[in-house]
Formats: sequence, structure tokens, C-alpha cells
Amino acid sequence: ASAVVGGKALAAEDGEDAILKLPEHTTGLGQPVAARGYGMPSKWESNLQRRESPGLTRVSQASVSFCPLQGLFGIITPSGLHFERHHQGWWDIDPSQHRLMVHGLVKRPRVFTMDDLMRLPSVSRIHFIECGANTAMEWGNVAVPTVQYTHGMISCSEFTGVLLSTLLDMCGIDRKKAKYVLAEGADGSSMTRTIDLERALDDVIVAWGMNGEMLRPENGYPLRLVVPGVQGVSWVKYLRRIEVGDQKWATKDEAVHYIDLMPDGTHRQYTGIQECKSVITSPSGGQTLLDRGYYNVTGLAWSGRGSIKAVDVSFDGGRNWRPARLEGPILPKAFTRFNIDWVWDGKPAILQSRAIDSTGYVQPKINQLRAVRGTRSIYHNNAIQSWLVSENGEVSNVQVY
Amino acid sequence: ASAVVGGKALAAEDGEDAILKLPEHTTGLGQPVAARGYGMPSKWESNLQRRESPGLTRVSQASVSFCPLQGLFGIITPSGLHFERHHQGWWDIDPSQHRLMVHGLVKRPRVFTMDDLMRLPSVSRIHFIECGANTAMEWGNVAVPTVQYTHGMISCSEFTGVLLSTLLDMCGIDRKKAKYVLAEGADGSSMTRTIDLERALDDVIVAWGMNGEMLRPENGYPLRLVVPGVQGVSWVKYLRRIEVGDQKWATKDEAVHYIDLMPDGTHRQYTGIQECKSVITSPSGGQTLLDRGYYNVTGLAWSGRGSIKAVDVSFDGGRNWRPARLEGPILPKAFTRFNIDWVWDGKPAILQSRAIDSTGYVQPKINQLRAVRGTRSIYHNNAIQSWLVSENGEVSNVQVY
Amino acid sequence: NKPWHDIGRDAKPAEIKAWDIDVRPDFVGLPKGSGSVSKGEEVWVSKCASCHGDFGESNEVFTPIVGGTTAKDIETGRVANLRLEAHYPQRTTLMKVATVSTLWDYINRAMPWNAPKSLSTDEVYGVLAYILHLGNIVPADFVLSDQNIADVQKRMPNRNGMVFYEPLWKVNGKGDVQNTRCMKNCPIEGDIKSMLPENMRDAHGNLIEQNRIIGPVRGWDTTQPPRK
Amino acid sequence: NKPWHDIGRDAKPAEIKAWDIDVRPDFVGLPKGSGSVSKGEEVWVSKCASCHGDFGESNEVFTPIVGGTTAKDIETGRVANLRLEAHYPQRTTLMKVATVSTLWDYINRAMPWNAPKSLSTDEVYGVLAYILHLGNIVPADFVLSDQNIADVQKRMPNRNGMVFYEPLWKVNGKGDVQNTRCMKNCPIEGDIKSMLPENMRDAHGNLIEQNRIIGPVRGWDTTQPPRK
Ligand code: HEC
Ligand code: HEC
Ligand SMILES: [Ca+2]
Ligand SMILES: [Ca+2]
Ligand SMILES: [Ca+2]
Ligand SMILES: [Ca+2]
Ligand SMILES: [Ca+2]
Ligand SMILES: [Ca+2]
Ligand SMILES: [Co+2]
Ligand SMILES: [Co+2]
Repeated sequence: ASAVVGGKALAAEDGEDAILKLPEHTTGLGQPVAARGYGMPSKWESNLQRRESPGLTRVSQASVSFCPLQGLFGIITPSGLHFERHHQGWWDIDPSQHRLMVHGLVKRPRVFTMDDLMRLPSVSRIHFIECGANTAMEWGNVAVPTVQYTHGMISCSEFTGVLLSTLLDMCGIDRKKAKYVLAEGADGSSMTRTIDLERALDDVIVAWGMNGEMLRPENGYPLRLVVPGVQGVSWVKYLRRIEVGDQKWATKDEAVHYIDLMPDGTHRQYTGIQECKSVITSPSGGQTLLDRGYYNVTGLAWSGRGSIKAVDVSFDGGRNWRPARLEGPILPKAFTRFNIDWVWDGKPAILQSRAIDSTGYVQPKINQLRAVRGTRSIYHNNAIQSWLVSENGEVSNVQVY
Repeated sequence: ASAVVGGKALAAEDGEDAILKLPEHTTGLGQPVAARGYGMPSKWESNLQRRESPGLTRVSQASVSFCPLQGLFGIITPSGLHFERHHQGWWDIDPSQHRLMVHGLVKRPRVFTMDDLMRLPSVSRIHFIECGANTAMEWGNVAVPTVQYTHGMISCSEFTGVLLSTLLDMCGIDRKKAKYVLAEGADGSSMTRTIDLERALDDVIVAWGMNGEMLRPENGYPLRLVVPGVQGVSWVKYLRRIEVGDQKWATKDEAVHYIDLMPDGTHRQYTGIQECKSVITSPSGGQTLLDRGYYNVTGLAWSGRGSIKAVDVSFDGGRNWRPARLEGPILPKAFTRFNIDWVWDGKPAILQSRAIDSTGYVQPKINQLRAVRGTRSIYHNNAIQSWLVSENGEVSNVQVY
Repeated sequence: NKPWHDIGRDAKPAEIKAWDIDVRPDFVGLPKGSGSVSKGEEVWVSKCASCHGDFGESNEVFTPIVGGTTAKDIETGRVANLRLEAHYPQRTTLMKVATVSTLWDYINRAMPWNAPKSLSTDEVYGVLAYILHLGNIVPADFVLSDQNIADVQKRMPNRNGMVFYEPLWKVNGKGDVQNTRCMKNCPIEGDIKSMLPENMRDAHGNLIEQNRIIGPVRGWDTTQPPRK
Repeated sequence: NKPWHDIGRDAKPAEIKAWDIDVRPDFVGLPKGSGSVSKGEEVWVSKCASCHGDFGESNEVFTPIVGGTTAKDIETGRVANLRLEAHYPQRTTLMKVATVSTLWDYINRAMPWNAPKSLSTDEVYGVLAYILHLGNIVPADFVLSDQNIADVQKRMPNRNGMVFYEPLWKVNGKGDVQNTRCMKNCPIEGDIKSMLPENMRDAHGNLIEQNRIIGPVRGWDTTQPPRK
């Protein structure tokens, strides 16, 4: 049971060439500043890309690309690797021609340019966005090899924008009648989603900024809704319209998709909350450990209902658990990075993580979810993920409970 | 005194074409997911680039490119816009050949590969990095037009790596003799900086991760030192060596540069701390307000000695001050984003911000700094910045105290 | 009023009209108009069938729109094939959708996929009538209109198939499933219930090329069998 | 020992030797060797002068290395031209540097700029001797070596010019300048003391092209005079 050779520098008697022979970069002159006015990752990092899962969808403009969580650190997702979900393709919209209309049950229906919006009082907050269908492929059996495909429909960024409540206040909502808002995008699908007024007036952001710069085109440039804790489809991209109303809209993506099929054949409608969840990102499925010995096991935890209180990790398939170290900042409806020490003795091991949020909710096992929701729910699979480390060092996606 | 026409959408009688004529992106099919495995900003954002200040340096491989703070949001700096400072150019180093050596007053001098380092217990923390020479050009008179050039040698990112203390513990430092460490880079300049042991054992990180991915080549890929609160030159890039010693090294960049010339002709040596500072980033120098009326005035505050307790803003050149709203998270040795309401009445106004940190230190005025340190200090100018808003809406860099 | 109260401008009626295209389950927003099944068939054949198949059965670009519903379902308002016991292989649009307004709204805003919002109001009525006819919800000579759509709603096969589950809609709800925080000797079944089928090892490309070339791990080289 | 104690490997003596090139002010790390001013002049002319000028006076690629120091400075160890009253226009390397080790170390590690670490030990001694000679610190027939460099240190013009200022070195120090948090009617002088010279308006390019095309502001169009 020997693992991959690698990792350790094998020094010849006198020493390694990597040290004894000075490399070109130590004995030459490098490149100038601003060689790239907008920089890119190292060429050695090109393996980390967002990728489609073959066979998952049939057309790439109504599809998803997954975020390579297996190689990421901390809680901020690099914007270039943010997962994508489009229903009718993405656009790079001229922001000077983009408008936001707020109307419906309001005193003053209004139109805003980007210039208008960006003058308004703004907030900046770190939040995760998770597609309701994240981990969908695992409701039944193990279907995909790596954490990129099991959990990669999620990202976490710092968003900047004006609170939706600020805009609604400006327009004067009809407090007696108004119960819901509809958010609508300007792309071909003109994505529409119902949001209840309580949520709309709480922490929903009409955002233009993501990780310090403007939203990327794939993520809704120049304007998207940020609905903390709620599934990504509600974070309407290319946001053009907010209508205040008194009934839910049952739009295509809340009446035909993003509904949860229960064992009795009914569908649960309007199930938007992303409940508490976690996953170990390294080591994870499709990876091979280089050697026995110490590893810093690391992963992510999040909850749509609040902040992360604790993450426990098991190395024996859920029999025994130890609390992990949580890195700061620990913020509501945001990623929390966890780390825990582990010494691999070369024997098979099953790694799991289990998050607990500020409401006291404990992340469930897949069999607990299935006992209530069956196996055909598609959405909202927040089960504990298991990774099997085999004697050969290979880590595989398995289900153990 | 009329301001620039713009901002507000001027609607014809029936309405605007931007609304009435549906754009192509609302009536067509967009681009597929993963069209770009690693994404880039919108083409409409290309004005925001890191740039050199003409005439500041004579060769671009020993120069600086400034971060466009005038257009950024929140506290995370997009890695593509991170400021650059190189002394002998930048490289994109093969990480599998990169080594870190720790030696000197230690029991066990050790060599680490990237594989080794990335197995060790890691931390992820958000910190600012500011060049000691940031705002240098303003020690004397106003010299540059915009906040990109006055304050753009600063950025703030989430860094991931192993604490230097973990590595030093592994090597067994000689606690009796050891007083300082030397950090050395692997580029042509082999940048070397002395760090006192107390600092080295506190919160210094040997980092590979920046904003969720690996460091960018311009920022030291694959390994750099993160020395929270201390000037950027100590954050040695392409880190190859840590030597533990009992004396300061007086290297070129701590004996000929990064020394502060006092009025009496002496130089202060080893002045690494970046003291509490703030700046309004919008509206700021070189910008024009679109109109009278409300503005969300926004900016950044930071302190190398702790966290930001408060930021006050003045609109009358420092006579009267109001506390700004601070966005979270408020973290030690990290950016804090502030916002404050302002209604511009069309008359000249002088905008200033003043940060107070957790030690109670209050950001000084430029004349207070000059009274002690003169005008030739170059480094560590943390003075209050003044922006004059003229009747024509133009915002200019001025000195007022 | 807040100092920013007057930022932006009033929306004009024509502008609201241009964008306020949504149609709700109570048919608020539905424009007047009508379209026959046969008119709809023409639209379908020329503008929809290439993607969705002649009878809405195609799985080529998206899950089928039509299929899996019965006369019985139209009676009960519950699609029997959605029940677990039915083992029905697919979930078509007509099996799932409870509200006919949803289809009107969606076709009007988003279809044809490559030319959204190009249909006239009457074409939307017509093509929807055609889809409903493919599902035997309306007869071949039916003319769907704003006047009779509420009656059609009463025949939607899955109209009684939706449950509103508030705890997953409200942030401060309490979910229906959770775990306990057992730390030591927790009850588990323990065996591996499911793992990646051997023949799927390579189904997502070579994983060594999807992992960093440095760090504590490497990706699997899926061009090779598992290491010994 | 921590569980990660054995990650990494021991460094070999030859490896430490290869990388441990730093030279401290107390000359720890200085290799044995020597070089004459005339040998150094050869190196300088062939490998340094193109960038730094024949006499280290060039401002072309970097601030001058030589100039601004006097025989008096060599005596006192304080460069008089650094005093405010001197109004000396430049700060050359020799005016600032207090420790001769700094130059040895830096030339050895980083120069020539486009071929760092290409000089032999004796070439470093020699070229440093030449620079010191250009500053009249050593005579024309001087041979600099590990044996006499400590004596040369005693002639460095600015050897007494450095002050260690601990409050800006320690994170928990207290700076020498701070403000008070006055909120109302604070004492100010109030007038504009300095502003961007009119002819500098365009010195950083067109600012409208350095600001976003949307938002609350635009950049100045510096191809035009200020707006009225
Ligand atoms: C070029 C391909 C194409 C054409 C032409 C097309 N569609 Fe579609 N249609 C799609 C795709 C792809 C989707 C799924 C979109 C998504 O993921 O949101 C879809 C979704 C739908 C849906 C919703 C199905 C569901 O279950 O979500 C309906 C209804 C529909 N189309 C009707 C039509 C009609 C009516 C026409 C013609 C007027 C039409 N389509 C033309 C590709 C097409
Ligand atoms: C191709 C241009 C070039 C050549 C050739 C070159 N230098 Fe330099 N030198 C520079 C630059 C640029 C710097 C500033 C580097 C920095 O910013 O850290 C510099 C810095 C120096 C400094 C430090 C000056 C200070 O005040 O920081 C010394 C001393 C020096 N060079 C000596 C030499 C010697 C000796 C040689 C030849 C053996 C040499 N240089 C060859 C470009 C050159
Ligand atoms: Ca595809
Ligand atoms: Ca080994
Ligand atoms: Ca240049
Ligand atoms: Ca106006
Ligand atoms: Ca409506
Ligand atoms: Ca040494
Ligand atoms: Co989705
Ligand atoms: Co610097």
C-alpha cells in the first residue's frame, strides 16, 4: 500500500539541484510592472477551471459550470472561478443603457440608471450563493467523482450595492396590500422569481459590486439581486425590474423547476432556503494523497439561516467526531473555512464533515434526508458528504451513514 | 455653475428607448457556460487598470503600478488589480521546483517543497498590504491628480498559508540567542528584510493563497511572506529563505531605502509599521460629480496596529466632522469600508476623512506630520487627504489643514 | 423623505407596459387575445419543434414538455406518474406544472429560446393551446383565450400537486430534517452504500488535469487504472 | 512534537551554503576575498557604467550611487548635505548608506541588474572598492578585502546618520504624531495650501479613461480645460 511518490524533495548527497543550481528567475531580470494592467493567475494554475459536468445538460446556454472547490482556499471565491448557471446564456450588457424599474403596489413607480443606483447609500457584505440544485446528482447514488461536481454550484463573494429596502422605501410601497416582490432579469430568459416582502425588506441587496469590482458578465453585470441564504436562482441577474404585488407568481422556475418532488408525488413549492451544509474540499474525491502522515484537512461550511457555530469532522465514517478549527471572519450566510489535523496511517478511512449553525441545526445524513424527502427531490441536498481514503491513497466519493 | 449632464435617464414623453426598445440581450440567446473557464471583467470596465505614475521611476521592472481605488468597492481588492512593486521584475515560477529553506539559529535547518508547506496547518486571514512609500508624492506639495496615484500602493486580500511560527517551531529556534529573522526572495533582487522575532512568532504568515486561489505571479507566486500591519516591502515575494539570527541585517531596502529622512539630516531606520490611515475613494481627485444632490461618500480606512474603531468625515475642510457608517467585517490590520451621506448644494466643499484605530490613535493632518518629520520623509505619510469639490463639480487633490 | 428620495425618475405608463409582462396564476397580467390549436400547431412546427420535437416529446435540448399525464390525472388534478410506485422514468413539463399561467408567461417571455419575446400574443395563446392539446387537456378544435383560460386551469393534470412548505421558504423556519450532534460512538450503519461505478472513473475527464500540480494531493490519472 | 513535525527534510550544508549569501553589518556572512579599485573599475566599465554612468552619477535608470559626500562627512560620519538647510537636490546611495556591508551584500545578490549573482566574490570586492573610491572613501590604489573592510566602515560618510526609532518598528508602539478627535468647530487654518499645478492636469493621461463609464462620477476629460 505505497502512495504516490512525490511531495518531498529527494535530496542527493550534496543537495538538490533546485537549490544548488540557481534558477533563471534568481539570476535574471523579470517582467515590468503593469505588464498586465489586469492580471491573471499563474500559468501553472490552469488546471483549476470552471467546468461542465458531461451529460448533465444538453445545451450549454441552459447549463451550469462548476466551481473548482478542490483547489480553493479561505472563503472568498475568485471571481474568475465563480460557478455559472444560465438559462438562456450570458451577456456583457452596456451598463449605460441598463435600467431598473420598480413598480406595482407602490406610490411612485420609478426608473433608475446605474448612475442613479450607484449614488445611493450602499452596503458591502460577504455572502455565499448556492444553486438549489447543488449536490442534486447525489440524492440517489454516487454519480460524480469530485467535489467540483458534487458541491461546485456554490461560491462566496463580497457584494456591494443598495439594500432593496432602500429602493422600496423610495417608491413608497403599499404596506397594506404588498406581500411579495417579483424580480426580473433582462436576459433572454428574463428570469423571474417571487420573494416575500419580509425577506425583501431585510437583507436583500441590489448589487453591482462583487469582490471589489463590478459583477462579472457571467454573474449578471451590471446588476443582480443578492438574496442572502436563498438559492441562487432567486439572485436574479441582469436585474431590470422589481414589481411589488400581493400574490406569488409561480413563474417557470418556481412552478416547473426548483420544486422538490416528495415520495407521495406532490411537489414542495417555494423552498428557497439553503440549509446548513458543509464539505471537506481537501482531501476530496478524485484526489490522491501523496504520502502517509500529517494532513491539514480543510473545507467549507455555510448556512442560509445564520452563521456557522461549529464544524465536526469524522475520520471513521461518522462513528466519532472532533470539532474543527474555524477561520475568521465567521459571518451570517457566508462561507466559513474549517481546518482540522489528521494523521493518515495508510489504512482506509472515511472522512465526513458536519456543520452546526447559529440556530442549533445540525447538518443531516443522506439517509435522514431520504427518510423524509425520498430520493427524487433534486434540490436542497445538504447531506453530510463522505470521502473514502483507500490504502492506495486515492480518495473517492462514497455514501456512508 | 452647472455640472456635467448625465446620470439621470432623460425620458421622452412616452418613455426611453432603453426601455421601450428591447435590447438584443433581452430578445436573443446569450453565450454558454464555461465559455471562459477562467472569467474576466466586463469589457465595459476596461478603464480600471493598474497603472504607473509617469516619471516616478525610470525603469518599469523597478517600479510600481497603482491600484485603481477610485473604482473599487468593499474591502477585497480584485487580484487582477492588486498593486505591484517589483525591484527586479516579476516571474511566473514553476512551483514544483520552488523551495523554502529555514536555517540559522535553529536546531534543525529544514527545506520545504510547496507540497510540504501546503500540508501544514493553515490559516486564512484578511489583511491589507501597503507600500511604505504609499502617498510619498504628497509629503511636499500636491503632485498627482487621483486617488489611484495618491493612495494606490495598497490592496487588501484574504491570505492563506502556514503561520511562520509553525515553521520556526518545527525547526526549533534557539530561544536564547534568536532575536530576528531574515526573509529572502528568489527573484533577481533576492529581496531581503529583517523582521523581529516577536513579530515573526505573532501573526506572520508564509502564504500561498490570495483571495481563494494561489498568489498571482506579480504578487509572489507561489509563496510570499504576509507581515500584517507592516509595510509591503517586508512581505517578501517568491520567498525562498528564512534565516534566524541575532542581529538586524541592514539590507539595501532597510539601509538605503525605506528609511525616513528627518529634518536634522538623520534617517530613521526600521520604521515598518503602517499607521492608521484613511481616504475617501469616491468622490475623489480627477472625478466630476454628475449633478447636485445626494451622494454616498465612500472610502477605506486601515491601521497596522489594530482594527478601525471609527472614521469621521468632514465636508468643510476639517472644521466639523460626522462619524461615517462602517461596513463589516471590521478586522485587525485589514481594510474597513466606510460610507456617509452627503448632499452637494453646488458650492465648493472640501472633503476629508479621519480614521481612529483600536489603540485610540487618531489619523494626523499633514502639517502635524511635517512639524515632526519634515517634508522629506518619503515613507509613512498617513496624513488626512483633502479633496476639493469645485462649483463645476470637479474634484481636485488639495492640501488643507 | 430621505435626502436621496429624488434620485431616479418616475416610470412612464408606456414603459411599465413594455416591461410588465408577467402573468400570475390569478391571470393578472394576462393580455387579451386568443389562438387555436391548429394555429398553434403552425407556430410549433415552424418555431418550436426543431428543439422540442414534433409532439413536445424530444429529450434533445431539454426534458420533454409533453407526456406522462392521463385523463385520470386531468380529473383528479394529481399526476399519478409522479408517485414513487409509478417508476415513471421522466418528469415532463405537463406532469409537473400546476398553473397554466406559468406556461403562458414563460413561453411569452422566453420562447423560442433563440428568439425570446418574438411571438405575438395570439401566437402564445395558440402554441400553448397546441401543447395543451398534445397533453389531451383541450380538444383539437380548441381556441384558447383570456376568456376561457381559467376553465383550462381546472383541467391541468397536476393542479393539485403542489404543497407550499413554509419552513423552507422563510429564513427563520425550522427544516423538516436534522441530525443530532453525537460525538463519540455514534450509531451508524457504517458500510459503503454507494460508490462511483468503475466505468465512471473517466467520465469527467482526466482528474489529474483538474487538480493543482502542487499541494498535499494530486488528481487521479484516470487514463490509468487505480493505483495498487 | 507536533504531528506535522517531520514534514519537510533537513537542509544539507551545501544547500545552506548556496543560499546563505547575506552579509550583516558585523560582517557575519562575508566571504574571504579581495579586489582592487583598478580591478573594480574594469568591472564597473564593462558591467555597470551603462546603467549607472561612468562615475556612478547617472540618473538614467536609478538615482545616482555616488555624489554629495565630502571629506568632512567621512570624518564626522554624518553627511551634511542631508540636512534641510543644505538644499542639496539629490540623495545618492553613498549619502545615505551607513553600513558598507549593505553595499557588498546588495551588489553580490542583485547586480548587475540584468544578471544578478553573476559576479565573482573578488569582483564584488573590486567594484565596491571602485564605488568607494569614487566617493573618496578609499584611495585609488586600495585593495578592499574581508581583512580591511571593517576599517573602511569607519570611514563611511553617513555611518552615524541612522537612528533606530522603535515606535514605528513595533506593532504595539505609539507613533510620534497624532491628531485629536475634535468634532465641532475644530481649529483649522482652512485655506488651500497646495493644489495640482494647472499644467499637471494632463500629466497622468486622460482621467476620463481611468474611471468607470457609469456611477456617481466620471473622470475628468483632461483633453479639455476644466468645465465652467
Ligand atoms: C433553439 C431551441 C429551442 C426552441 C426553438 C424552442 N425552445 Fe423551448 N426550450 C428550450 C430550452 C433549452 C429550454 C430550457 C430553458 C431553461 O433551462 O430555462 C426550453 C424550455 C421550454 C419550456 C419550459 C419547459 C420546462 O419544463 O421548463 C417550454 C414550455 C418551451 N420551451 C416551449 C417552447 C415553445 C412554445 C417554443 C416555440 C415557440 C419553443 N419552446 C422553442 C429550447 C428551445
Ligand atoms: C541594466 C541596468 C543596471 C546595471 C547593468 C547595473 N545596475 Fe545597479 N541598479 C540598477 C537599478 C535599476 C537599480 C535599482 C534597483 C531597485 O530598485 O531595487 C540599481 C541599484 C544599484 C545599487 C543600489 C543603489 C541604491 O541606492 O539603492 C547599487 C549599489 C548598484 N546598483 C551597483 C551596481 C553595480 C556594482 C553594477 C555592476 C556590477 C550595477 N549596479 C549594474 C540598474 C543597473
Ligand atoms: Ca454542453
Ligand atoms: Ca514519501
Ligand atoms: Ca516606466
Ligand atoms: Ca440632472
Ligand atoms: Ca405584473
Ligand atoms: Ca546568513
Ligand atoms: Co439554478
Ligand atoms: Co516598496
